[in-house]
Amino acid sequence: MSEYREELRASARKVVEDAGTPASEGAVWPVAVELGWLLTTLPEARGGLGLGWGDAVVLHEELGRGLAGAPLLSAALAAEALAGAENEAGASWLERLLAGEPIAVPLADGALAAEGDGLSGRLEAVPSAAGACALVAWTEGAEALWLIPRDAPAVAIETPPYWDETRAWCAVELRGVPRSAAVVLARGERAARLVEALTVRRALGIAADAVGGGAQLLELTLEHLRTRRQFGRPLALFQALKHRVADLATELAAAEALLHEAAAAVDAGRADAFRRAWEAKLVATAAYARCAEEALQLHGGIGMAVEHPCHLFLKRALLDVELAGDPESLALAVGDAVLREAG
Amino acid sequence: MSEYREELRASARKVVEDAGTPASEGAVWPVAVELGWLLTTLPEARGGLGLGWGDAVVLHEELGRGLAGAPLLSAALAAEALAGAENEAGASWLERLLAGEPIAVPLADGALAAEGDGLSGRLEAVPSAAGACALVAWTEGAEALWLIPRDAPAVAIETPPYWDETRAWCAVELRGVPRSAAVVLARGERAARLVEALTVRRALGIAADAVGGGAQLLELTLEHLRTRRQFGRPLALFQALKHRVADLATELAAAEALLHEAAAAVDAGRADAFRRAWEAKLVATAAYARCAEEALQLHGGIGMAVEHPCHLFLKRALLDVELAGDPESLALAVGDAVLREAG
Amino acid sequence: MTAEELASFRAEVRAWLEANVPRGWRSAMTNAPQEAFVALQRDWFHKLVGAGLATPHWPAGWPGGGRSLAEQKVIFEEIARADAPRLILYFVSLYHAACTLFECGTEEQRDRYLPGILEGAVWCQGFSEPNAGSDLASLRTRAERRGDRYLVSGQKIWSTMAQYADHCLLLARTSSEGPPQAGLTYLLVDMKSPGISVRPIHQITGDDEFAEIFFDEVEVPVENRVGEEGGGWAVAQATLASERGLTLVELSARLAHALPRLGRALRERGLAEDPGMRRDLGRLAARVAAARALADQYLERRIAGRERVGDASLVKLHYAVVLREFARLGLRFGGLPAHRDRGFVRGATQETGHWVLDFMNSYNWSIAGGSNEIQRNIIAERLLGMPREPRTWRLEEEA
Amino acid sequence: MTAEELASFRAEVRAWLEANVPRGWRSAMTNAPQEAFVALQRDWFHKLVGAGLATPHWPAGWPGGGRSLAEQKVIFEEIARADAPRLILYFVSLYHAACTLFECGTEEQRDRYLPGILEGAVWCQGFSEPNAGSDLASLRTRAERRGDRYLVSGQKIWSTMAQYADHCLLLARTSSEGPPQAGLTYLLVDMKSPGISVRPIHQITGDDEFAEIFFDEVEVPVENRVGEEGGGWAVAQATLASERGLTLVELSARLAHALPRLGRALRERGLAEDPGMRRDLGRLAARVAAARALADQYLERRIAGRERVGDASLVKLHYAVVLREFARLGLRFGGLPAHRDRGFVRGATQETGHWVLDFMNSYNWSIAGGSNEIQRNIIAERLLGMPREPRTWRLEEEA
Repeated sequence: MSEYREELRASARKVVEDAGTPASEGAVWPVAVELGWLLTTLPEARGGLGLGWGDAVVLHEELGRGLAGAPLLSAALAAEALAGAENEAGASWLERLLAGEPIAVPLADGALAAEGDGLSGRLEAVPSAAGACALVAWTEGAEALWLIPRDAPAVAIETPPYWDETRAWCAVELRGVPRSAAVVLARGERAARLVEALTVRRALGIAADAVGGGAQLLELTLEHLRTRRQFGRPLALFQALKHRVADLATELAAAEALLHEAAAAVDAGRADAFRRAWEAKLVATAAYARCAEEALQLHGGIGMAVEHPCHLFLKRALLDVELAGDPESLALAVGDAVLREAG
Repeated sequence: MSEYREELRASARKVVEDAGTPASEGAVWPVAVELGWLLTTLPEARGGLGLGWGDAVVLHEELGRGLAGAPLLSAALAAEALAGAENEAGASWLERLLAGEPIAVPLADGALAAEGDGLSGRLEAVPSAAGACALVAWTEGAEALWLIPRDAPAVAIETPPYWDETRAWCAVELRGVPRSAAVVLARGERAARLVEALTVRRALGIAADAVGGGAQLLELTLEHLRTRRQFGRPLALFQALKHRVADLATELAAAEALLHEAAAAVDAGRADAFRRAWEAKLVATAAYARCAEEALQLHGGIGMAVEHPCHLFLKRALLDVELAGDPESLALAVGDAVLREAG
Repeated sequence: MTAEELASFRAEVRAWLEANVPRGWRSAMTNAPQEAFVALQRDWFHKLVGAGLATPHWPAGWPGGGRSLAEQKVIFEEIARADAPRLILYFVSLYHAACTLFECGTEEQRDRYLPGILEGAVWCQGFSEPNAGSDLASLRTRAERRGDRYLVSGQKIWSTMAQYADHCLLLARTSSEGPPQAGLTYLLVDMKSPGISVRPIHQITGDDEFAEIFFDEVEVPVENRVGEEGGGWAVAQATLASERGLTLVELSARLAHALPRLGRALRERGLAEDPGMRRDLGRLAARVAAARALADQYLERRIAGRERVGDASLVKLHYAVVLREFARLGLRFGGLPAHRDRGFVRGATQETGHWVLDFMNSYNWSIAGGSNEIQRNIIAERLLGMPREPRTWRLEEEA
Repeated sequence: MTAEELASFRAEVRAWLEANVPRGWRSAMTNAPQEAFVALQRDWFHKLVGAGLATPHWPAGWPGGGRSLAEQKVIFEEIARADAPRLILYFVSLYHAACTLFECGTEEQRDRYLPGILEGAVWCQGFSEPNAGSDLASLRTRAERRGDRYLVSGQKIWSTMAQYADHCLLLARTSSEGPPQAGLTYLLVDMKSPGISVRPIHQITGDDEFAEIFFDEVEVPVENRVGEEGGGWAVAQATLASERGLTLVELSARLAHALPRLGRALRERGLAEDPGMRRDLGRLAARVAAARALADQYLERRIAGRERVGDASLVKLHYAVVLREFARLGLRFGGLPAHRDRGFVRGATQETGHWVLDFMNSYNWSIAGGSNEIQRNIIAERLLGMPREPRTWRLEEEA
């Protein structure tokens, strides 16, 4: 494990803890820009640190821990897209991003089509799109990767009432945005490769959010069990509850191990990187959701009141399950990979 | 609840308990014939008691409790088929059955076809076929219901090595049995109705086996927890284990309630009888399998030795899941019924 | 009542409900303000009382009263089948308050309060406290006797719709001597008494159907005590047993009637052709059928006088577990769109088809009214004969 | 060793295994008699020893010894990848016995026993007892000191292949004073000593790879004691820690390599087009990947010296849980035909594709070597800091 990785973790934890839970976008984003977190996975040739996702996921774990609202995953994906663009098409936008102007990337699979002269479609689960300077998205089938400036014509941004309020969720509706107003970052084979890279990394980012959030929620729950008393003794003395938190810790530990294994596979460009990323996302978000479901039960009534942060983790956990690839489709893709191995 | 039902339960429990666990076919079958258990659901016009499956399932619960090997479910189904046959075709066979000669009915869906002049196919999970005087089975699509005498030509009986050895499982291979050697019990609409009646009752019978077996296995497990000590105290004092047996008791109680509800629906000829029977079978066999899985864990090493009866319950429980209709197909049928309601 | 009479009673109830259930109440109550909901509850309450369907469990002689448990079961089943609004605002009045008065109240108390209930007085329950959870014996709200009054101070929580209540069923501590249950006393408190303040709890669902009640030296006349001083525990048991399993008969029936909502969710997401999804729907339907059969069987047992200690826990635990499974499948079928659906149906149950909301509301059954964990203890110890944990069991450093 | 060197070592091991793993051993061992299995184990053992692949964990200077944990991990991974037979008959000799001798034995003991191990002496382990379960401190087999000998009487159980063993690692009680662990002493016992009898246990799978050992006043020379009298508990901990997580690296890798067997089961039952089944296969594959990553991460931690107390329990519990999930899915995919498949592969693991057998064998991991319940206690108390249950906790009537 690189030393940088541990430093990054410590630094991120401090920033996020100082920002409170949930760590607001306003408190985290400027510090993240200042500390150069956006440079983590950016190639050195682009002025970045050229580190891998093995390091980047540590950052996203810490953001998950603090329920951070800053769109750093989206920014990291945008940077990846801009750095990989053909013809330096994205260079000036990369500069704006690194200077602290968010560029939004959808965290769910949307439906974007290039029809006639314009780009049309609806993109869901786009974090912080309202405050972004641009949007990076791809047409269906990964035919082309586009950057659409926020102020391009026919771009409408909505803020649907997501139950998870820790992140600034937007939907972007493109109603025939003129091609001339958008930037083509890549087409054809290059677009396909870039989109693959983005979806795999998006899965790692959400898995990391889940691993971090789950770990923090487990800690809150352990603390509750240690302090809350019932029938004259702390809840932590009830063996049935001890066994349940032991199971949660086990699931989270396995999810964390798989996340790092998947990130290493992605960094090494291994042939099984895809499958590992889908598996990591499935396992991590399932573990987070289970942890959140159990945590609410173990907290009893107190967790049902908005004052307690339990529900913020729950809503984020349940949403994470649906992000970065529909879980049913990912499970099917993994199952089919096994079937292919079965010959 | 009828008084007869409670008497039947007490009588069956005594017979089965006297026969030991597992209660052998030889110890139970003659007593069952003697006590008139075969008459339970037979119409009064046929010399039976004309009771419903609400009563019959009680019997099968008790047989399940004692892991009984006697083919009473098969016999009850055969009696149903013979009593419902057209043209009194089955009358003489019904007499033989009531006199104590078993007639076997497959407890899994087989593949029987009438091709040219003969009946061909393989029937799996036919209990005690080797000692039966005949077999009752239906061609695919429920076109016709047949009785095939044991000594008809081209009937081969095998005894595949089922893990569940508490019942005398056979496979029957029909290699072109001449139609003339077999008896048509019903055709067309009547066959369809009879086959429906048989499959629904078969599901109730297996569900009852599961409910009874699960209840008995839970009792064995509770006894183990009460007597076995670890770390200086009885296992029964460990809350984590107490909660697990509480969950098993809950699942079994629900399975039992649904079984009786389904049997009542069948007896009343309610429109939802099918769905209730499939549901009861799914729930009961799942509860039994879960109970068996947990019981083996809660027994620790001792359950892994053949001397202990734990494994007999386990193997029977796992097999029950697969009998009386493949569970995947039954779940699909229930799901589709819900979808139809959804309009 | 014979089976035929029961069937004809059912037909009657069904016909009345078909004619009287407020049309379109679900859409009217979706994202409606609390006040609109209270208005709907009032109307529906008066209609039901008028039809004699709100008080079948009251003794004969009272309007609508004197119905057998079997008839009561029919009413609850038909209410579920008709998808009528749940009478949330009046449940404590009609069941908890009325049954407590019938079973343990004085004649004066009955005369004073019961007619008011029929006229629409709202009661709330003041049992739970912060930090007490499922351990009612550890309650700390104090009632000190001062001549012919008690002075009550303390805090109650999770009181359903207390902000609308006229009266409160209060369990308070009058002594800290002896075993913890022994010092509890049961009082009827006028919610307009000076010193009472009510604060709605902002729930994680966005709802505020529960409230906290603060008591600051609230005076309660001694004649408002139910039972003896120190005898409150037994009275509270009567209160809690008052619905006799009918609620779970209703709720599990509602769950069964709500299954098609899951089917529609599958259709909406284009997944209705997927055999895996359809099987999972079928498996859940089987579980729901079992929950319903268990609740029905329990009531039949009560009717037949064959209830065993712990049976009620089986029903509640199983319902809570299956309800959670229902909610989980809803989340799965609902997918991403469910997360931006903040639709909110007041007066409905935990299977409104707004899946994230339903998931959260399912905890009302796994935590409240004795958590799943408490039910498991009861089942293991009372029904299965596992030994109880020693009362002296403490942390080593405390021992 | 650099990453490149490790990669080249891996290539070397892989090539050797490809050339040497006995062809068709799975079919040869299916329903084979125990003797044929023992013969296969012997041959394979001598081949591995000859290639230096059986003793990488032995100190430098010994044949094959002096390999780093990272190299040992490579060997185990490649053995899993090559689907080689598991070296069940010799595992106790190579790991438990050898490591105990290296860590706690005297020079005389090492000289006397270690060469024999390389030549194929079989050792078994005598720790578990009937009625002791996971509670090793409660052992009752007694060793009484008589001059320069101990006289051992008692019964051991679940000893792997003890019927073939030349020696036994025995944990026996020399004193009943003080805390229960304190009275245990560790002895090396010649299995040909008078007074020893071995009875294979008929397992529910039809196998008899475990045995009971009965000791009736068996004489054991004092020089066969490892560590001090009463110091057996600590020595036994060294024995149990000897494989250092390598087994679960191997087993979880084997589980991952066995996933296609589930795919083939789907194909055989004509269900490979069903999206529900394929998704369930994918979900399990993800769980297996997690189990493998966790086992690998644990070994990396040991290599880096960053292991925490309780980490080993996370790995074992998770593997046992996922293994059961694997076996359950096998049962589901196998359906009815699986129930008449009594095929039995000796020397394989718990994922042979004979699904009922595999299901039962999965309990070898949830019960033996510290049950899942014990692992949960350890995780809760040692890793998560939950308080321990008081030692004085007894039934009330006993208290």
